[in-house]
Amino acid sequence: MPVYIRGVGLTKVSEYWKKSIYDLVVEAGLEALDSSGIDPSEIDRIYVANALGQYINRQGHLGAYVADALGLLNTGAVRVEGTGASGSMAVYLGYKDLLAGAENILVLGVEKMTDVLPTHVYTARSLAEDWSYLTSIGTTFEGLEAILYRLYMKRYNVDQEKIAMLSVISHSHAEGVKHAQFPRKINLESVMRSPIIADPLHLLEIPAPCDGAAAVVLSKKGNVKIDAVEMSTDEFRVFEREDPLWLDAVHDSMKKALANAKLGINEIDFVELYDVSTILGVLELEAMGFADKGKGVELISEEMIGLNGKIPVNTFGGLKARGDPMGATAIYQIIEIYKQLIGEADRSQIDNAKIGLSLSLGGLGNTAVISILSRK
Amino acid sequence: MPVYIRGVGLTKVSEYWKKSIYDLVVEAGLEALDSSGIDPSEIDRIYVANALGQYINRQGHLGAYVADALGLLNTGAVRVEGTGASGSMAVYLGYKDLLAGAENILVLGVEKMTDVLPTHVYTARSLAEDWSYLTSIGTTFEGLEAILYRLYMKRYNVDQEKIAMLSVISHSHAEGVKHAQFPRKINLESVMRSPIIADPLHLLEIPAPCDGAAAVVLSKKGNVKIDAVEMSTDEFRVFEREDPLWLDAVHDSMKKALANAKLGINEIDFVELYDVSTILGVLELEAMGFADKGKGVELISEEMIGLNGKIPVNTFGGLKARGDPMGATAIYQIIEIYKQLIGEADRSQIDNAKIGLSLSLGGLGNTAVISILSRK
Amino acid sequence: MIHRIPDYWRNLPVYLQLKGSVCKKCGAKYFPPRKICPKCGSRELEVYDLPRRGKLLSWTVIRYPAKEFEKFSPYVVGLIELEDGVRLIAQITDVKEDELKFGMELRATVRRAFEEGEDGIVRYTYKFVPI
Amino acid sequence: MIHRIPDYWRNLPVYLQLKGSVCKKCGAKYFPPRKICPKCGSRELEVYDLPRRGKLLSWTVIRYPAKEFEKFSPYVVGLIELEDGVRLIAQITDVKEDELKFGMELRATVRRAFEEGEDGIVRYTYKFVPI
Ligand SMILES: [Zn+2]
Ligand SMILES: [Zn+2]
Repeated sequence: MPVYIRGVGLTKVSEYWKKSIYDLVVEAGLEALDSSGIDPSEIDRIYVANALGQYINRQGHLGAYVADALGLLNTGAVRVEGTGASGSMAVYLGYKDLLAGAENILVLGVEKMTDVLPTHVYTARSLAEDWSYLTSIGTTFEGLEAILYRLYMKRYNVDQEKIAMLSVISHSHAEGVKHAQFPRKINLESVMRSPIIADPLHLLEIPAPCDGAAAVVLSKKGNVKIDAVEMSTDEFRVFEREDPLWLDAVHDSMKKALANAKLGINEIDFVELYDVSTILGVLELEAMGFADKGKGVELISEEMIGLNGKIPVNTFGGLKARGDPMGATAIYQIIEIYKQLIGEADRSQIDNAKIGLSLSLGGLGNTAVISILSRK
Repeated sequence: MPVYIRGVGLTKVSEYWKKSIYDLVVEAGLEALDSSGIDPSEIDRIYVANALGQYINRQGHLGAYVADALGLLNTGAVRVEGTGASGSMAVYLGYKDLLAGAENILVLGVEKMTDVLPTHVYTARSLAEDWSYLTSIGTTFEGLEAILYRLYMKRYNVDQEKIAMLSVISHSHAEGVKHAQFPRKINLESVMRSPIIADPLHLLEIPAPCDGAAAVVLSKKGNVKIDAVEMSTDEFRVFEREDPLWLDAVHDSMKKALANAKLGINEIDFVELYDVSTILGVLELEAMGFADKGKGVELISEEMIGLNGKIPVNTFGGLKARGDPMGATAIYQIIEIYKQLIGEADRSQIDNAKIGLSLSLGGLGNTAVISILSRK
Repeated sequence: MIHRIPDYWRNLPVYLQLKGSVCKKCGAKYFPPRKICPKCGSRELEVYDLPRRGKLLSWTVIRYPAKEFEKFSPYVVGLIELEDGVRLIAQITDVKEDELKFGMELRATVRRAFEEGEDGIVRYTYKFVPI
Repeated sequence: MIHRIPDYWRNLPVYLQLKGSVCKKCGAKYFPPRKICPKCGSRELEVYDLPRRGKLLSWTVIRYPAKEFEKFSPYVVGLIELEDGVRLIAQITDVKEDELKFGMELRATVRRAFEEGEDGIVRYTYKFVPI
């Protein structure tokens, strides 16, 4: 029994000083419900993805919170947390709930980070990693990315510019995108001149703190089909992995998802990466199988991953330019694939979009989730 | 296609200064896996219930964390948070995942509260409630319970002793229970003389901070069947409800669960309440339909809810005496029902245990989950 | 201590002026203001000024508060029904514990809620006092 | 700031003495110590003393740390491979940034990690220094 996306809704990713979690939830939730054409009372369950609310906003229990905000009482509602992968986990749960007999499921992701200083956001991101042996000894999430970055450049003898270029390409795809946090081009020089967060990682190679909410209605009817949602995990501490530059959870979830969807990797028309940094984007392309080990960097060009490239990537700007409201990010990705597949991607539209794939990560690939969607 | 409980594991509920989340997870997880008789590699997915880790332990992403701790890499793993209802939500998700085609699911709940001072635990409990209009103006979770308590006594003209008695009965059921935090009797006088947390609520009417982990393996084979797991929500802020003493999410999830299991309330042999305070236990009995409004207090006697009573309640001590390691609590409840149904409840064993029911709450009934299990 | 200034600032009109919302379709009234009416599903609600008087339905004395309220403990928190039937929970101040009574008349005022952290950022909110 | 003293205290043997674990069945070695071997599933692992020397595989300079590390910023964190092949991540100290080299020899030492909150509770941990 196929499961479809029947309605979608999102807020622009931004810094919303005047909007609360409540405001964002209502905006995205109602848009998704309205576009689905079903009555809110027909929603069987609500899955809410949120990464940082208990730390940043002192607000937990967002399942019931969202149900209440949308005026949907007596509804089952569950909050899911897998840091950056929260949103795709929520889609996974909604998908399974439908397969188990539900009729209509609302999946909503929300994150409100900008109520606190950026230093707290950096700290919050590290909740995804081991407290006792990474965070509490002074390691940040960005620091871990930077260590992998330097290792990659050394092992494969690659210039940083070739990796940082992913940020430039992603930004070019976000130009004019209404829901993007940074809907404008940037050049490589400005990336390389931006402040260093953790050497060699620059500020313009990672997402900025932001807020946003996105929602999809899953149903037995619709115009975009879910072909597969598959999850996998890896060693929780990156330093323990046989090769720290190999994202095995990405590799494993990709393998499972393609098998489940009965597709070959060449049949994927475009990809939404989880570019929580430029270097992670490169490692993801390798682990997914789009490039050999050490060769992912060769894909980072307009010809390869541009909107008219061989395998378009981050068609609305990815985490860097569309923005990364953590718990909601994977749902933005799903909605972007939806828009491509129904031909409503505006300036980001690629030709012949029939099958789209998104990847999301929890931590440094501690979790990976692959979703594959296709036009009905 | 029926879903069964195939293996269970738990730690004693206690204050574990020498054990970490890792230690607790491994202890409960391995016991559940071993008792199920299936090979760990046959686990398709792991659902991890945890309420407070991001706030208290600075550790999020517990899905992947638990998979790693158990040595199960390349497994799908999801953390679920619905405060006190986290554990039963995780059971719900595992149940649906099996109905959607999975073979074996590990559901694990863990909470490690005693690494911080009790004041932080009280604060953490209030994450379940609205930050902007309750917590940030000075209301605690226990304070809300206390307000309902006073209202109940006034409206129904009831003495506090009659309500506080629930704590005494629960403790008497925990006597000698190996996994209980407080395996001993207490008397009504000591309850009424214990310090007041929030007038009129006494310290010995609510659970104490504690740690624990519990796990169940769900499968297509087993000796205890899941008849229903149903969730519902209510207005998120208790003061908005038409009657703040009526737990409508409890009422609604009970109705759905009985319908789903094709059972009448009289067919339920025993009940695990979510006695996050004595007064909540009373309100739950009313909302579930075991007593009329204002009459729940009449059930609080050995004759009615004792182990040999009409409808035995909290057969291993409930939240007060077995303990309330929040994210794990609902899984302890499920395991206790399992033990009753297979006749391995030791001193807590009731006669003719064929159908058991557990209730868990997120916040003050913002969420309610009812699970019904039966002997195969 | 993490400061959440924007959250406080967004809620200031509600904290200082007690705003609710009323459903234009079914007339249901809400505090805090809502954008969707749970009773009828309508999205046409408008903000209105809540009555600033009400009566006490129940109360407690908080003795183990969250960290930022420790210096104010013990303090009274009550469930209040405003004159138009809308309910809320608020601190009750300028009153001795043994003076509290079911049904007692109260009025809203603005007081200090708490100070955040070392920097001593002060937050204000509604509290109720006897009339 | 929430103190997590028991967590620190539990990990002290590992922090101060660098303990790992080795699988008695397949010989795999782990840091931090594990109770189950992900490679072979064995539960027979024993704690052992890790070598206190290793070489630098990669590193970074943390410029935007968590609150409790702000006063130490910037500082160096590196990926280190110990003499028996076990890897870990640790702060590298007593070294200038431009002296850091791939493969450089390091040894473990115990240093202050950070001070928690106003009460100034001091935590110690392993850090590595050049040999
Ligand atoms: Zn209405
Ligand atoms: Zn081994």
